[in-house]
Amino acid sequence: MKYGYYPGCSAKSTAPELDATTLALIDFLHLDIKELKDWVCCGASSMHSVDKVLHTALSVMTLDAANAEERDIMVQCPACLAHVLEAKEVLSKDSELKSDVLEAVGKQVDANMKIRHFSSILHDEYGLDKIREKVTNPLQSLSIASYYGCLIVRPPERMQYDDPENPMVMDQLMSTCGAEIVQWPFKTKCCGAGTAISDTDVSLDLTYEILRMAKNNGAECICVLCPLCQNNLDLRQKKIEQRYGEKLNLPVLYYTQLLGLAFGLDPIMLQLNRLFVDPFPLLKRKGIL
Amino acid sequence: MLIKIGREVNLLAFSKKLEKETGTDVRKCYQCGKCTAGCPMNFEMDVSPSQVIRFCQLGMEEKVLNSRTIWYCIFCDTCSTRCPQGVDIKGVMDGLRRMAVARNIKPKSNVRFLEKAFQSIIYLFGRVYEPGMVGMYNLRSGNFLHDVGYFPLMLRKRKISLKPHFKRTREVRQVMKRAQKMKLRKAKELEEAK
Amino acid sequence: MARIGVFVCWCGSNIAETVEVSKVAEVSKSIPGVVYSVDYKYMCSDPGQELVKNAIKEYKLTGVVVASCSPRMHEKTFRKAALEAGLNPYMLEMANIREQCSWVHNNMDEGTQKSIDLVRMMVEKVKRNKPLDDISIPVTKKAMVIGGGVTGIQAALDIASGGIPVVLVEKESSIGGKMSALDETFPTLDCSQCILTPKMVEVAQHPLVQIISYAEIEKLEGFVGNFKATIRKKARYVDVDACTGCGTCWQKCPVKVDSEFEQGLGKRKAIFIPFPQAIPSRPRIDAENCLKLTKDRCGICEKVCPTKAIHYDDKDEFMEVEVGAIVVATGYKIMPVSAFPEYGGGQYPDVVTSLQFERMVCASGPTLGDLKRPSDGKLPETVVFVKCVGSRDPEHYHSYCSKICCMYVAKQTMLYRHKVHHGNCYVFYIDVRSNGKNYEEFVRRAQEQEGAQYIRGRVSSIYKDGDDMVVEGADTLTNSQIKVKCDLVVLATAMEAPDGIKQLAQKLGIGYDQHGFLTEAHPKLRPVETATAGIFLAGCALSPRDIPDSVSEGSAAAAKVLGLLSKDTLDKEGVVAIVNELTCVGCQNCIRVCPYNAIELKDICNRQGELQRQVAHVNPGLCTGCGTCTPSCPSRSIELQGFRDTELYAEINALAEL
Amino acid sequence: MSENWEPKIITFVCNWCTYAGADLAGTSRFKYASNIRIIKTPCSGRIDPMFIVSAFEKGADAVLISGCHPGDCHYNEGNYNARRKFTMMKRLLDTLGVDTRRVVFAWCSASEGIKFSRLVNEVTESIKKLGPYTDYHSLNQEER
Ligand SMILES: Cc1cc2nc3c(=O)[nH]c(=O)nc-3n(C[C@H](O)[C@H](O)[C@H](O)COP(=O)(O)OP(=O)(O)OC[C@H]3O[C@@H](n4cnc5c(N)ncnc54)[C@H](O)[C@@H]3O)c2cc1C
Ligand SMILES: Cc1cc2nc3c(=O)[nH]c(=O)nc-3n(C[C@H](O)[C@H](O)[C@H](O)COP(=O)(O)OP(=O)(O)OC[C@H]3O[C@@H](n4cnc5c(N)ncnc54)[C@H](O)[C@@H]3O)c2cc1C
Ligand code: SF4
Ligand code: SF4
Ligand code: SF4
Ligand code: SF4
Ligand code: SF4
Ligand code: SF4
Ligand code: SF4
Ligand code: SF4
Repeated sequence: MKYGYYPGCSAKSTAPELDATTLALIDFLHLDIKELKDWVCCGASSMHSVDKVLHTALSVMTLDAANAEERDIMVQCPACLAHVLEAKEVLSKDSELKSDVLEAVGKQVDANMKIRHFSSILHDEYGLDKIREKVTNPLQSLSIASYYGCLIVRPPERMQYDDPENPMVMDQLMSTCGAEIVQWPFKTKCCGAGTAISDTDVSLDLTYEILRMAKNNGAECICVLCPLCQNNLDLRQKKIEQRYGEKLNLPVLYYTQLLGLAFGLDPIMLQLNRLFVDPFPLLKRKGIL
Repeated sequence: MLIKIGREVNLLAFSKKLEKETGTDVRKCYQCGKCTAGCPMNFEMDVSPSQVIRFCQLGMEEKVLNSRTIWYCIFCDTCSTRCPQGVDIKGVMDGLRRMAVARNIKPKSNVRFLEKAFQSIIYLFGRVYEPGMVGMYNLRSGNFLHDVGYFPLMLRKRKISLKPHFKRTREVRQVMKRAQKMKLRKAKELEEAK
Repeated sequence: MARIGVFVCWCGSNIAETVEVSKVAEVSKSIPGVVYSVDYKYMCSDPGQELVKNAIKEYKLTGVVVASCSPRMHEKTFRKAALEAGLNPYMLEMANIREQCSWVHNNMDEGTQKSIDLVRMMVEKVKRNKPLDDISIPVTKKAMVIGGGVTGIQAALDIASGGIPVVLVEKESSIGGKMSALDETFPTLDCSQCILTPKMVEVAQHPLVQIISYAEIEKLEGFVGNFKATIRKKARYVDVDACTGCGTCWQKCPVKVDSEFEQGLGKRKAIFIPFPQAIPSRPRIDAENCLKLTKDRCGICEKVCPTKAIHYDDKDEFMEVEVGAIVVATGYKIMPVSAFPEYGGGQYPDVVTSLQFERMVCASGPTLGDLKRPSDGKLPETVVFVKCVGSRDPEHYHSYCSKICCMYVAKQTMLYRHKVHHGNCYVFYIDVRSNGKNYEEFVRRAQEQEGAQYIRGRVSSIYKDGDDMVVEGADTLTNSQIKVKCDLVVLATAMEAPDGIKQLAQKLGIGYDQHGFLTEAHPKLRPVETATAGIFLAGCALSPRDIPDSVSEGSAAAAKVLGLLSKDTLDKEGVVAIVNELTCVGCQNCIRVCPYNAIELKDICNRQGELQRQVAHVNPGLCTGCGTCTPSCPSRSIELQGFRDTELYAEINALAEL
Repeated sequence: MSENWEPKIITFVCNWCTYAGADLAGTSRFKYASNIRIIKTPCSGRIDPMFIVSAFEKGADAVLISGCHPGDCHYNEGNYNARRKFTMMKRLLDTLGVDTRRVVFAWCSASEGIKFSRLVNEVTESIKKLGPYTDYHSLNQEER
């Protein structure tokens, strides 16, 4: 296991707590994972409708960065993951697009590295058994709904993450940490984060449905892995509560934060204070903090 | 609506063009409607996803390129994952949007401005810089106060840094320039071929 | 020395107009070996045939060429005449100078020259022909039917009423198949049990039918007319002959498990009969759940059984039967809800399969016909039916249409509305396929009179919201999304080939398609035959079918069996392959190419009985005379009689003289 | 090449499809060139590649082989074998120096009488253009 960490732009801006907790876990579990020095933005979802060549070329630059450090790639942001995987696909078959992309990048780039999401690495490379051993502060009786969003599971052939309709990776990580997991139908339903800036109202409707469904199925908090989802469910929750006249009060934590809690890491280090929906009362009530 | 099909119209031509652009063959669609049934954005769309595919089958290029739908698809891929016939609907939406951009068709949603803002930011900094992006987006879309309400909040939580982070910017700019040149060259070649 | 006679026909003016027939006859005389030739106006007429017969006798002919019409027309006629005159019929060949010559050419010279060539080719061939005998194979006048669903029952009954004994092998402990679990059946809405049970009783009581239940085919040897099957009778732990079916054991047994027959909606005991009308009405012990067999506790059934029929030390037994023909009627299974993650993947009790729904409304079902939804027993006031689940979805499941779900969904909406008059029912569909007698009328009735609301669109997902099930679908006719809140969802899941069918097909040496359904010899002309002579197919074993089709096919297969077994021996043409055992090197090339598995290796031993080498051996019972083996043999050791190399090369060589 | 030279074309057909197709051409009186001589085999699977070589040796100018359409074979898969074999055969003939334009492999069913007559005419025409085939013939005679 030798990975280069590709945090993506979100982790460095809107999701600093994801970045911080990722680094904390790497450190705590003694994983051989280091941030890639020369990663660049993946172009996210906006770029590909503009220019397929450019958008692929940006991801290829990151692949190149990993090659330079002779590391496989670990990604946290599902959007980035999708794009580097797509770039890898483009490089693996001869096509017009491939030659255009390489022309734009200006050099030959190989794509033989493994590319995986951090949660997959923890789940099946590090292993649930070893995680269980590290749990010192079980998340007992905390009911968690895992929300994966649409990016991490689709298209399934490319992402190779888990069942696109009912993924279990985060659920199993959380139950290993002693939490109660909530089986609910909207694990991979789209929250509309992609339109959050351009068409806010649309995404509010979608986000409300997701929060309501989690709550109705008995969730006390939501566990996420995607910075876009986190922002959408957390930052806009207050507005949703006002708009629909319903108190939701569902903290939205990154799975890395919840893992950190279970491992007994310092709450300051886990940056729980950055969340908009305050998780402290809940965590205190459950005796986790 | 009247759809006229005469000897001079080649229904297949557009399907073939789309297949070349997106790698998916819309003729496989048998109009079951599963894509429409699961699309989270359908209620914002003027033409539902299965209908977009149908119009493509009928070669109605103008109809689809001028639809709201292609701008409201958020590429969640719910449709393609569940399509029984293996039609990559998302890929078609993406391809149609690229075609529309290439033809300078006026976008039916603000998302295009966001894309432009995004592109400029990456050009400037190599990585995303949210305040700049949202600012630029607001300037372009003319929606000055949009999302600004969240700024103080995000700043307080230190979720946005006011300092942009620069990375490999020179290189990124070069790549962008080369890609742009390539695009112009290809367009010219296409012109000449005609 | 060959003594060949050539008979040239005018066919009135049909041939004579474009072919100078007298010249053909004249020139033929100069072909080496020809001792007699003649032309005549109608060779196939009685005087014409007499001419041939007399010439054979008079000139002691060893071979005959009739130059006339296509052999497809009159080869049989002339060969019969030859036989009557004492000549082996395979020593007669025809030169086709009508269809291949006079009718397709205009010019007398061309026609005449070509006719002479054709005659010359056939003379050269017939000179090298060898007399062949028709092959006669003895047959065992007994049949086996595999699978005791309605199809197998029908086949067994029809064969038995034709006077041929039948062994009916069923893998479950009772015959009846899926039909025994259905409620009322389309298109007439008669009760399934009411029409099936009498048939089950009839087959059980028929003196010529032997039912072997809870058994499977272990091995099959032999060929058409002469099969030998080994049947594994699985350990039942109940002596079927001693048991009287009194039922004391299953009333007292303390173990309750989900009943397969009730589709998991009801319970059965560890010693059980699957349903009350089971035939044979003898229980079996489910070894995986019986306390005695798993933990050596309990033993109650043995104690209470009045006839001492329980034997905990029962073992699988094997029996051999010899049969002349086999009908495979192994039916289907349907996909479970758990196969569909977007429809809840089996986590919601209120999403059921269509077969579960049949049990839910059936008067003999677990709720005795009171419609209750599985989760909380509530009466479902809104029900959604979803069609084409797992069918017509090549990307994730099956590409084929399951053919009958359109019909039974219409039926189920009616059954539902008959029980819940105020209830709402919605059907999500892509197409309605109702092409059978009175089927379209039946579906219209469901929509027009019985209140089923049809919505055209496939369902994207199903989930639970509070107490309600939510179905997210579309209506492509208005291009809208439709969300229906309901109490119960019924999925018309695809029909699939049953478990173990590929293994069975391999044992029997018959083909199956990529979906696991068994393949017929020809979809239109031989729909109930397999490529293997003597093995027939019927019912859902071939692909999804409804009861009318299944039963028709059961009867059709029975007719084929009766036709085959009506004689004491099977006659077939002598055109089969033969191996020259002296030159065969045992390379097995021929074995690999033979489409009928007609060739096997045979041991050649010396006088001491020690194995010397192995050679190919053709089973004439299985060989169809296709000749594929011949060109594959590197040592030219396998020859198709009637089309041997020397015979065909003679035809080619005749060209050199042309 | 003599003035009124006519090509000799040996034709191998299967009993169930093409032979019946040729019969149908006859009963429908579809006229075609008289250059072909038909040899009947039970199935195109029976046709041996050596038949072709032998036909050329004996003076054929072309060989036409026709059987049931793939999938229609009376014997299930016999003609699939033939197809495989003849693709290989064409390559073999090519290396032997045989002019492979003179070996035509076609599918023709029992109902395609018109197709059969057209096929014969087309092959005859194309062979007429190619002229007589003496290479193989003479080679063989030298050997003899
Ligand atoms: C929900 C539902 C509703 C339906 N409603 C109707 C209706 O209203 N009207 C209608 O016409 N049709 C209806 N059908 C269709 C009907 O069930 C079938 O057409 C019919 O049951 C087919 O009979 P079969 O004998 O071919 O197959 P089956 O009934 O499946 O019987 C096959 C038998 O073979 C046995 N078997 C399998 N493998 C082996 C083996 N290896 N060795 C020995 N035995 C084996 C099985 O145990 C079984 O007993 C319905 C089907 C479904 C799913
Ligand atoms: C346009 C079309 C295309 C088709 N294509 C296909 C296809 O691709 N594949 C397929 O499987 N099926 C196809 N079919 C269906 C197919 O034609 C029938 O299934 C089949 O021909 C039925 O055969 P039959 O013997 O039952 O009836 P028919 O072919 O109708 O034969 C009945 C015979 O009975 C005779 N007869 C009628 N009344 C009397 C009487 N009173 N006394 C004596 N004789 C009588 C008639 O003269 C006739 O010869 C097609 C049908 C149509 C219309
Ligand atoms: S899901 Fe696929 S087949 Fe169905 S309508 Fe959409 S594109 Fe067509
Ligand atoms: S990818 Fe686009 S069209 Fe498809 S479901 Fe998502 S939003 Fe709808
Ligand atoms: S108690 Fe004995 S006789 Fe009665 S059904 Fe059971 S096994 Fe048969
Ligand atoms: S021994 Fe087994 S089958 Fe018999 S009563 Fe006990 S548990 Fe039931
Ligand atoms: S019979 Fe009807 S419901 Fe069943 S698969 Fe075919 S079209 Fe779908
Ligand atoms: S009538 Fe013929 S064309 Fe119309 S639905 Fe029925 S089978 Fe199809
Ligand atoms: S002639 Fe055909 S069926 Fe007979 S042995 Fe040869 S290949 Fe098999
Ligand atoms: S191909 Fe010829 S040599 Fe080989 S096993 Fe068959 S008969 Fe014998």
